Amino acid sequence: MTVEIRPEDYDPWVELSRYQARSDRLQPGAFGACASFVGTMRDFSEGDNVSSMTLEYYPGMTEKQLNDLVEGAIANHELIDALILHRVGEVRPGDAIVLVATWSAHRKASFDACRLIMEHLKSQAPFWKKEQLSDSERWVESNTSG
Amino acid sequence: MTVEIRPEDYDPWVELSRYQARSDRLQPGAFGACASFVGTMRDFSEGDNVSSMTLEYYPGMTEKQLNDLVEGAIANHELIDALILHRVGEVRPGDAIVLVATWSAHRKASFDACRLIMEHLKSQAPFWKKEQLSDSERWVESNTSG
Amino acid sequence: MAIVVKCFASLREQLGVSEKSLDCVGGQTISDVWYAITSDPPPGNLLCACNLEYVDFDHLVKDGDEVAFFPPVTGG
Amino acid sequence: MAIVVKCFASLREQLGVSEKSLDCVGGQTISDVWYAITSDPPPGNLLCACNLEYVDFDHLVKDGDEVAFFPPVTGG
Repeated sequence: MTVEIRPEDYDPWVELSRYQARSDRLQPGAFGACASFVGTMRDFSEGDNVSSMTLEYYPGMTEKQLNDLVEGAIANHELIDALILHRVGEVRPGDAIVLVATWSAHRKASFDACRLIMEHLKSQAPFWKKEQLSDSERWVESNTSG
Repeated sequence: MTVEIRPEDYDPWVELSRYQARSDRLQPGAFGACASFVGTMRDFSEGDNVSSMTLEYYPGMTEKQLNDLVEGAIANHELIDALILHRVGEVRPGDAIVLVATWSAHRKASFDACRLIMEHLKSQAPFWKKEQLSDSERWVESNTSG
Repeated sequence: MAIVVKCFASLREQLGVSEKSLDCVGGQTISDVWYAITSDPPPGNLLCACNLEYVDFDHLVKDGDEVAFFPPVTGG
Repeated sequence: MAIVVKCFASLREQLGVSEKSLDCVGGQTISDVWYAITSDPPPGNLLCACNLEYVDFDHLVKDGDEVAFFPPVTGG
């Protein structure tokens, strides 16, 4: 399992593919299901065009919360492996923000765990978004419900 | 939206990345969420080692059922786009069998639709698996519940 | 005209029928089509399609229809 | 020894506090730490952490603890 905070833009599918190829837990034939979720920055929020966004986090606590999340998911869902990658810093529309991927023998565990990790990440992991509009900026006040 | 039956091995992440880059519906900034699922062949089934598998389908009906599934999901879940890619023919352990991906503005729609498409695909799309064991072969009789 | 009947997977192997053309005599149901290809009773989990859509055993077929019989699907 | 206090996001901007060291006098709660950095009442949706774990406002702090205050999280 891996949790990473990434200050640069990344291609989620390249990361997923690389992770699956190099993880000791993910030998070909050993898993049957991989569910994943990618959250991407939109250029539109609450009726306004958004030109860019700054993602702040709490170094130390964010990693700890995400690690606890992944460990809990692996313990409770018969997961074989899990990956969380989360962007921080200056983000542009179209950039990937979060990647969550879960591997299991059968599909139920990976589907359940991927969604649960995302919901918990959204409500518990200390990240904060500040949107830059054309002539102002604002903190996003809360996440949409899942 | 795209539905494809593929007789050769494919890399699901490369396919996903390519599809997202070329779909007119998926301009950067226009979507915020992508849920995906990849089903992969395992080397183990019901207590036996499986060396390979043959995936049979019903040309014409399979494509129609998958298209209906995707159209229903787009109509009912505020999806922006969806992709189904399904392998047929001779499959080896570690090969991707099915890729389902769904794109939406917010995560709920893509999560819901991706899982629903997979459940319906498993119960309705006319595909059949025959497993090759070390010294025999057998038809898979039913899918595990989701 | 005629009805085309297709069988798939284990059913294709058991019946020895992959594709077969039947005369259409009018008023036939899917059940009649089944018994035109075999005298075996249909398996309890048999699935039937007509023109690429799932149908019941009492569905009426007509000239030019494509009828298919197959076991539970196991894709994905 | 002392307690380190950190504030994040909109709260960091509002209070003008990013990181601050406070003397530890013993028997302090998270609430006491809050009022040591501002006289403003805490926002209703304030989140508090102690040593990287979420805690309530009546949690007791001790020498060397890292306390953090922040608004609702909006990652993902």
